[in-house]
Amino acid sequence: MLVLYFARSAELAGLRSETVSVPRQITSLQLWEEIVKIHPRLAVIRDQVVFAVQQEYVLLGDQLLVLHPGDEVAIIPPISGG
Amino acid sequence: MLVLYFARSAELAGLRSETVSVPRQITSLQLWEEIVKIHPRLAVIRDQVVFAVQQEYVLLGDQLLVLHPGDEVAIIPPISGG
Amino acid sequence: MDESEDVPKDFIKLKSEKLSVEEVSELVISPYCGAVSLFIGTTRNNFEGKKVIHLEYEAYTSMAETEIKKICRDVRQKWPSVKHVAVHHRLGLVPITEASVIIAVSSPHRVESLEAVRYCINTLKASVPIWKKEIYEDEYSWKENKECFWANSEK
Amino acid sequence: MDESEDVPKDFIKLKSEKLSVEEVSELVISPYCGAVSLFIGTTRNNFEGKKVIHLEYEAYTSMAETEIKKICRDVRQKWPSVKHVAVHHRLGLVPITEASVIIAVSSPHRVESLEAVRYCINTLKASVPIWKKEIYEDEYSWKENKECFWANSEK
Repeated sequence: MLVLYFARSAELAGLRSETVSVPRQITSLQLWEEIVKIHPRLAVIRDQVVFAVQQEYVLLGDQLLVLHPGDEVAIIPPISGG
Repeated sequence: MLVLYFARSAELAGLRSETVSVPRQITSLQLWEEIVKIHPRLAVIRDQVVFAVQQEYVLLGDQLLVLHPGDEVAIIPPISGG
Repeated sequence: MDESEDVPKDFIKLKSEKLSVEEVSELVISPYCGAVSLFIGTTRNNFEGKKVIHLEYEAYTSMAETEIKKICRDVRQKWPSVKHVAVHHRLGLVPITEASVIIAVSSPHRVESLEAVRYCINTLKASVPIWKKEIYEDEYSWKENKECFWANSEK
Repeated sequence: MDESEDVPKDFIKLKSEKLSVEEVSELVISPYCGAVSLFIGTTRNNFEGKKVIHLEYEAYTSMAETEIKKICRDVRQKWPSVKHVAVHHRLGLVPITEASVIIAVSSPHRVESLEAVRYCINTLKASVPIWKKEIYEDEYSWKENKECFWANSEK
């Protein structure tokens, strides 16, 4: 699946997007842990991010995600628009 | 003193301003009655107007006005600005 | 960044030329402010279904300016963080969709400017000696703001 | 005066060029509306006294547009008389005093447009994936809207 990084998370990960393969079914927290394995520096914003899975906000927790190839997951640090 | 007519009151009185001489001390209601004597058609808006005496709103009633030569009194129909 | 040279100002103008939202918003913008709220009153093409051709405004200009100045003073008492206030009102003929009034308020944060601009238009409608004549196809009528405390007729 | 041809529209744009209050207000003006309310978010020159050089905005653009569209839909549910809604947000560098967001709402009467424009900016700050980097003289910081429910850090 495609992982997008924004703002602070892009800085910590050092890139804006990449393709990552994960099990088709995984909780949002497990998904976060997989991503932190790839980019350990992301750990520092653990309690400040949410996911956007197919452009829907998903908290890090035990919510089960069913991911399909080509799905889009974004790391969403606290927003500051407007 | 100078009497100014606006909007509906100017239409009823048929003019925009005129000089009127009245006793130096007069209640706002008596002042109104003096003006209606000059322009009887104004009577129809009796319960819908206030005065602006030296640019301060004054209701028609028993409030005593102390008028000086050159003072400005305006007839103020219901406003509709904005 | 000496905020003192950005002294709070009131911009009050009654004029018969077309109003400009660009001009009014530029007047209140400040480097110390993160928010500008505006209200524009425009001419509608109907009143309760009756076709309106255009509006005509008349003012007791000197007193109107004084009353608007009072509103600005009240705004600054209620919302001390407000920076600039601008009130432009158009007189004479105002065609459909054109603006009869534009109010703009700037402040560091949005809450004050949003509340102040609403206060300004509400109070203006209640206390500023300006009159609106609504011209229909075959007649006209002098309008009366419901905010006007001495407008007790049903019209 | 067939109001049906003036179908309610949403105007949503994220762009890096300078925003124009004239353009945004023109978008929402309607002959059926007597009121247009606008909010402009501008870049301030300081944050708690610290000198700000400029701001930089970044967005998850496709999702941001979707979230703004949802806000417009909510506005129409809450205020059915609202006619047009426009939300323009600037991305990239935004210098001091320039606009990062302009929101405009038109409606027949002012109450709905005033309430709707406040709802729009409040909700945008809580739900639209846009990020603001504040650049100071010697450092920068990623800001966090207090409206953002997952911003629990003190920063």
